[in-house]
Amino acid sequence: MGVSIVPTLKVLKPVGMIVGVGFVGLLVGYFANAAFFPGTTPVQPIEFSHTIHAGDYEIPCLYCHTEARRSPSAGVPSVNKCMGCHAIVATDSPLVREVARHYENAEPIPWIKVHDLPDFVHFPHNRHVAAGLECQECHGPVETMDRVTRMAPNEMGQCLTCHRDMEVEHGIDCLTCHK
Amino acid sequence: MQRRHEDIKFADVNNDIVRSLVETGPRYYVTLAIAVLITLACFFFPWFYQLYYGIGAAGMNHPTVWGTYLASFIFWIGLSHSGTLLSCVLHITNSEWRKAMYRSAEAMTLFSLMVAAMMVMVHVGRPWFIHWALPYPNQMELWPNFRSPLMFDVMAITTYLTGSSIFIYMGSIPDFAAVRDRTTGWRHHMYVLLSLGWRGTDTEWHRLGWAYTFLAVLIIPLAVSVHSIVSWDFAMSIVPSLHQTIFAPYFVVGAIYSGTAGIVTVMFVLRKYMNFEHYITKVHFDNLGKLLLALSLIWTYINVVEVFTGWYSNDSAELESLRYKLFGFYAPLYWEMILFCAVAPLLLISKRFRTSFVPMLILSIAINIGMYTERFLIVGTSLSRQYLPDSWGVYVPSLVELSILVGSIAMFCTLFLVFVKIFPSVSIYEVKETLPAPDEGKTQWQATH
Amino acid sequence: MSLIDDFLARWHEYRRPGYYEEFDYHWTMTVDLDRCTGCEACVTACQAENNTPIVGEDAIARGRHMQWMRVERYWEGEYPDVKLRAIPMFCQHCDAAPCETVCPVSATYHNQDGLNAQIYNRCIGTRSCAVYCPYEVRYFNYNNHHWDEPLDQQLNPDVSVREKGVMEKCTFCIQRIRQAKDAAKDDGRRRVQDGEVQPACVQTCPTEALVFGDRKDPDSAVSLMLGNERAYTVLEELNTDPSVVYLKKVDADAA
Amino acid sequence: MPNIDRRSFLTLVGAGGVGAGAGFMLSESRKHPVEHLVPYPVPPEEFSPGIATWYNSVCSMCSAGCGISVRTREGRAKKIEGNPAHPVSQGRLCALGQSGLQALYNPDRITGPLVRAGRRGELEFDPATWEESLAELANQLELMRTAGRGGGVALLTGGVRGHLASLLELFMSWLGSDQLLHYDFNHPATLYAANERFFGESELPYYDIENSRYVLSFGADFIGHWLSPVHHGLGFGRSRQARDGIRARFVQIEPRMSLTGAAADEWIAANPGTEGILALGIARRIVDQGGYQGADLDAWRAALDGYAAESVAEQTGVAADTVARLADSFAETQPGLAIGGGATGNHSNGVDALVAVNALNHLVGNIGVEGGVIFNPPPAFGPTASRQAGLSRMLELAEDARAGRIEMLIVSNTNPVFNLPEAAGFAEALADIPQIVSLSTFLDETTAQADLVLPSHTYLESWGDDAPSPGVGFRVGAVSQPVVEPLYDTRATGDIVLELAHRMGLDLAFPWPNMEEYLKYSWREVWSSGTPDPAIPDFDTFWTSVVRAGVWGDETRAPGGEFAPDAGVVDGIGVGAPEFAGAEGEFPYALHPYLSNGLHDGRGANLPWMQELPDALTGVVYGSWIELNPVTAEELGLSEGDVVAIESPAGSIEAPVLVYPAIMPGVVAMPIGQGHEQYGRYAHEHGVNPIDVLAAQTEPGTGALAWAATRVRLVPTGGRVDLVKVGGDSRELGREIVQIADAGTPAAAGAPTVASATDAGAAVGIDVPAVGAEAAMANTRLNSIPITVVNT
Repeated sequence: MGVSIVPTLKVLKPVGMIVGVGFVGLLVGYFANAAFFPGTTPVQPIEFSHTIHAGDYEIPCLYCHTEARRSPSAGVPSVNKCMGCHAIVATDSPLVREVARHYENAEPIPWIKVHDLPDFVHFPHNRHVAAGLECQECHGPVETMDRVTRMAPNEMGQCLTCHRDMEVEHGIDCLTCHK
Repeated sequence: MQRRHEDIKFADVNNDIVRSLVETGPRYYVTLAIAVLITLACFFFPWFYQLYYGIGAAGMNHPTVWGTYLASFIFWIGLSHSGTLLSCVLHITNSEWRKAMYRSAEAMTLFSLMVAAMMVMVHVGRPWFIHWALPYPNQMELWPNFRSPLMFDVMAITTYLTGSSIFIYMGSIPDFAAVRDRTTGWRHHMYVLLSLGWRGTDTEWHRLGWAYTFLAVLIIPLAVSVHSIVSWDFAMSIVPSLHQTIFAPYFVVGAIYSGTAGIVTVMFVLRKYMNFEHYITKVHFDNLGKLLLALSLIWTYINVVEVFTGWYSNDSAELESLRYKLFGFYAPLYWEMILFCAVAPLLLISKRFRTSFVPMLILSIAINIGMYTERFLIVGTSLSRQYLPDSWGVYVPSLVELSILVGSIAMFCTLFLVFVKIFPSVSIYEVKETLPAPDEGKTQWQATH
Repeated sequence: MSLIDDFLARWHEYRRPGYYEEFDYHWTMTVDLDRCTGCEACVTACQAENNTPIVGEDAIARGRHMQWMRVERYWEGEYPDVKLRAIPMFCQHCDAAPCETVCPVSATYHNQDGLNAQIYNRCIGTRSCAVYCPYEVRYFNYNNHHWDEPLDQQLNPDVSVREKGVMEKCTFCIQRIRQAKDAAKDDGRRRVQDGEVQPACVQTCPTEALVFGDRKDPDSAVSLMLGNERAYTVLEELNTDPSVVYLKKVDADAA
Repeated sequence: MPNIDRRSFLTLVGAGGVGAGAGFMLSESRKHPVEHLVPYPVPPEEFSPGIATWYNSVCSMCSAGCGISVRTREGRAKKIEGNPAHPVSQGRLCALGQSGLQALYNPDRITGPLVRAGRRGELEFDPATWEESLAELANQLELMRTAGRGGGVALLTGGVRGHLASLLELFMSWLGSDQLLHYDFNHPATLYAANERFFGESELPYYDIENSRYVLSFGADFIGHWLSPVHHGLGFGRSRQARDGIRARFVQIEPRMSLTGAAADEWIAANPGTEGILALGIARRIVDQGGYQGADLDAWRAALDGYAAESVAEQTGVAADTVARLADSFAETQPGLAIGGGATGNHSNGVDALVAVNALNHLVGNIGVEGGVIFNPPPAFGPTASRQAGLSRMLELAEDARAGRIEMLIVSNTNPVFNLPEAAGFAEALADIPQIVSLSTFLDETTAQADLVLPSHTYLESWGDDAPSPGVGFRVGAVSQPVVEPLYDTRATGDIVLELAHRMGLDLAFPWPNMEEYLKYSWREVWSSGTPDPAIPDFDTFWTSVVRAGVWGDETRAPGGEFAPDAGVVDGIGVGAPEFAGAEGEFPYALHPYLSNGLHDGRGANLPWMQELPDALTGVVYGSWIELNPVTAEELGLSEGDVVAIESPAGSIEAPVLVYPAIMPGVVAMPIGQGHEQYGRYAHEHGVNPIDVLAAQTEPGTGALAWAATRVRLVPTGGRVDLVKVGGDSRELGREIVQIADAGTPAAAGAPTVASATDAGAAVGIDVPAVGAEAAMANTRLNSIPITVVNT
């Protein structure tokens, strides 16, 4: 008498389907956003191509990002530095003319950050460069990117894995990175 | 007019209890609505404000970083104690009088544990990261700190909550089946799922009985350990007057004490408003009264020991802490606690008192007020007077805290009100066991064995 | 029996936390109370260096000041023979720190440099560390703090600004220690030399009452101070083994 | 595939859509916000993002003139520390000095020129441009100058020193005005006068606390705020625990225990205003005991005749045997040092009292010796004539104003409306001045009365220099350079003055385009005055090095030798009974105002760090209070938080009571600094200003405000407030928190003198041996890339 579960399941079916479809929708929406609008490849105010500079012409990273060698912050080159070459190189390119305009007006170019560590992280570029780390280890093959994409997640696990593999002295102590 | 307990027929039991589930008067809905409203307005609204503003919405300050949230936490954990623990103890000692009240007592355990867990969420500064207190593998390669008494707490409470849930659920399966067979519509479907296909065969009864006793034996040490562990949150610190070996038994006794008083309150309410007059009788109140009296004496003894230890230490920090508790800013609260928890329960010596319902209700509520005060004093007085006198301070709860305290009681009531409409709040089959069997004048329990 | 004897003999050892048998550095600070005047220059230095918030009058009235360094004042005697005893109080970086055992998420722990670390990101705000700390030097962010513009331009970029619900305390200016270590490595040295790193309070103390350094270096200034017969630790009976050592105040008129 | 009807299908599609939308939003919310990286178009030389740059400069928060090093990151000032190369601060800095950053980044700064729109004091201003304002002002000034009415311009500034003072002097002389006044509440005018009378020169000597073994201080809170607190603090520390086996003894004589009193070995409460008498009592005992054997012994005997122990004891309230004990130990312990100042100097008998203190130093031979009073050579630069105005000079100005002789008042970074007693009537006199121009950084009470506000830079944005006074026994000059770009549309005071001069057509007299050039020009003289150094071949190198180091010095000390006061001086020694405003019967308590540690004379009140810095002795923040001895409080039935009205002959204010264990029963004390009506959000509406109830009482010799010479009565109002303070119980309860060693404990031999974390270059011309320069340099490599020139 009424012990069987089957009638109950029949009653529950429509509700179950709605919940199930909704959940699948949630997953699809979440990953669709992550896949199609990752936000890891922002459009820069001037379409600077690393493929040309770092790839084709093999300009070393540290030539422009000089500060990475001596400062915790790698920084981006100043317009002044761009004009160091572009005063004579490719002066008729529309992009270079745009850079020149910034230079003449003494206007900085508002580059968009691609690799952005949170403010509570102490990441000294100079120490990592001195340790012989290739820029590509964290930044990916930038020399092949027309538009720079954040390849690595830049999350704590990545730091820890590397610090452990490289046997960094006290590398997994929290205070090594957290400030 | 009142039916005597012996006169109740098995069918009456079924009908009475199913009626309590199915027939719902407007009074119930009004009560539920009020409880839900108070929960929302006094618990969730201030809590959301606190989430937005920060713990600063509460009255905590520099020396007294813990406040009523933690006091409430201990209070609710304490209240949880008499339910399942008492039920287990009475079950294995075969106390017949337990059977009419244990279901609601166990429900109390469950809900006060839930409310206690909510108090943890309210208490911590960043509840959105509370999952870090659980051990799970993660990319940060971090585990919780297993040396922390708070970590023990998380484990103990989770275990106790799980154990209690299983215990109450298991005991309810035959009743779910009984209700399933007497209801229709969505209730029927719900009880189909809840009763797990119970048919009432001998094998099923046998296994249930065995498993139930087994769990009861398992839960007793667990319950004792839970409140001991809660006490370690305090006793393992080096705060003067908290760093004491007596704290574990102190907390356990206090917990059972306040829990028993809580059962008295709940039973009064059930008896009055669910029309269970003939199931919950003077016998129950008499027995619980005796238990309360014994507990109050033990509790008083431990308090005397605590005061004596402080005085005998002759240590400046301990003495000051003691002096402050007895005569300082919070002294009125201390003496109120003594009055409610040590002096007033002496009335229980009188049998007439024990068997009078309203006085018992008043006393039970007074005891729980006193016990809440005790928890508040443990947090408040000790933290206000620590080692460095220049860092002494005074803590006064804020409106948000008081509101959340009221709201937590309302939340408990809400949960309980929902419970009585889903679970048979008096155990159908075990009450039947206490009744004379239709044949041979044996109880059903005896008949099935 | 010998087993029990052995156990009792090593009791003290057993109850030590024992994260690190051997510290790499053992940062220590000494406070010469005979030099300290209680002028509180250290308090402001700390506040400027470590982005400790401006909490406002109401918050202080409610006992929620946030200065990591405070000067405690104790009066002794009655007029006219009244004396003030001032003592700077800040995180003692105990080697057997009660706060470290209680944190359920290990947001505070002892690191290999003898520092009592507080990782703000990990903190969930149970505040139990502040309860367990007998020195009352842990400060809780009861709310998010605000710097009226442009006061926020002063904030030190090397130190996180803490959000609501997080415990914070003196770090011995970990950002300066870290910088000195990086500089030492840049120079191809393995170790930081004595005097290369000064927390803000030590750096500014007008009476030079505070001395900071590595206790493991026997020639460091701080080791020299530790050898002084006036050295003591506050609340020694609690066995917390602090890394902040005070030098007794001298009472010239005491017998 | 089961049959799905249309309705179910739509329901399912809806569910899926809602789910997908929620998932999309969830993913969106987890993304990083867009952040920009904005590099310089052309970066400054040696600028590096992520690396701090240190600039050396001079602190202007009080008149001590400490050298500072300012840490900047990405063009913003982050931290101020003492300049280790500067001999005054030697790498250290007080709380107020470090808060200079909050003056720079104060949210209540004036952001551009303002012209008064409403009535005076109503704070209705219209924004203006520099061009217009300066043109009009210059025009006005030029008209007055050519019409010979230049004398109608008065220029009132704070404690200005160095070449800015010379520039102002020059400017005023070109205007033909004599009304150049410096008003600084804390200026020790009486000390100058006493030194002039006793030593024959109106200069501050160098108090060599560091090498002293006995410091007897009469009312001077030299660790708290008096003259040069940071340097005194260094001396205090080193005299106590840096010498093998030697520990100096500090005795502090004052009615209310100050920070210095609390740090001292012995605190003695003498009746207010009688400290000078006590000094003479001690002197008498020294002379009587044969401690002085000078040629003019008889003159001394005669002068000290009236100061026998008993009568001194009666007047001062200090027991006769205590006087004898102090005298004997002071004479015995060499070298020793007697210092007078604070309330002692600002009483009706202030100058006499300070002369008596000087006499003490002379009697035991502590003048011109190491560990005693050392004469400073004349300052390296700056005007010689003192323009410091006391109360009587300010009253004269007010009188001139009332008489219509002042046509224009220019006020620069001083706040007389706040810092003068209401009884002086200065604020009312302002109403009679047709034109008031304020060159203030903040909208303070005086600026609120201005018709034209030309906001000035803070010291961290401007060029300047300073010859600290008191020096350190030799000549020191320091250059103050801008450490950040100006935040707002403000200008440096010096630049405003130069600009005005140019617009007035005085280009020939003021040939310098700006303050920086003026300083460079002026420092040529300093360069040629110093000892030639082969490493510094030309002026440009010299200038670069000085700016880089922040300090220059010439270690040539003033000639020492025997000192003997003139005969007439000795005859004139004597301290009269203090005179109070208010009769003792009617006003039973002597009011002892004191400068608070953080707020100073009120200038620190707009700095939130200083407001939140617990008072060093009471722990109070954000408020005013009145300190009562426990006995007094009990007599009046008052306890902490009871509000009383403090009524003096000059006025009345209300403040809560604080029971303070270390104050004389007949004295009540109040901190100065709170009670601002203007001065920004952090200052206003906190506490009361005790200066308001002070009588306009002057020290007769100097005309300085005798701020310690007012009596008050206390009238309970029945109100109660909770004093906001940090700290709980002030008794230790035998817990041995602050442990005490007995006197037999040897001093910490070789206690370290610790280097600063910063050092942007060694000082020029001097060597500051105290600083472990080697250690400092090591850290420099990381932190400091000295940049000598910043565009202003």
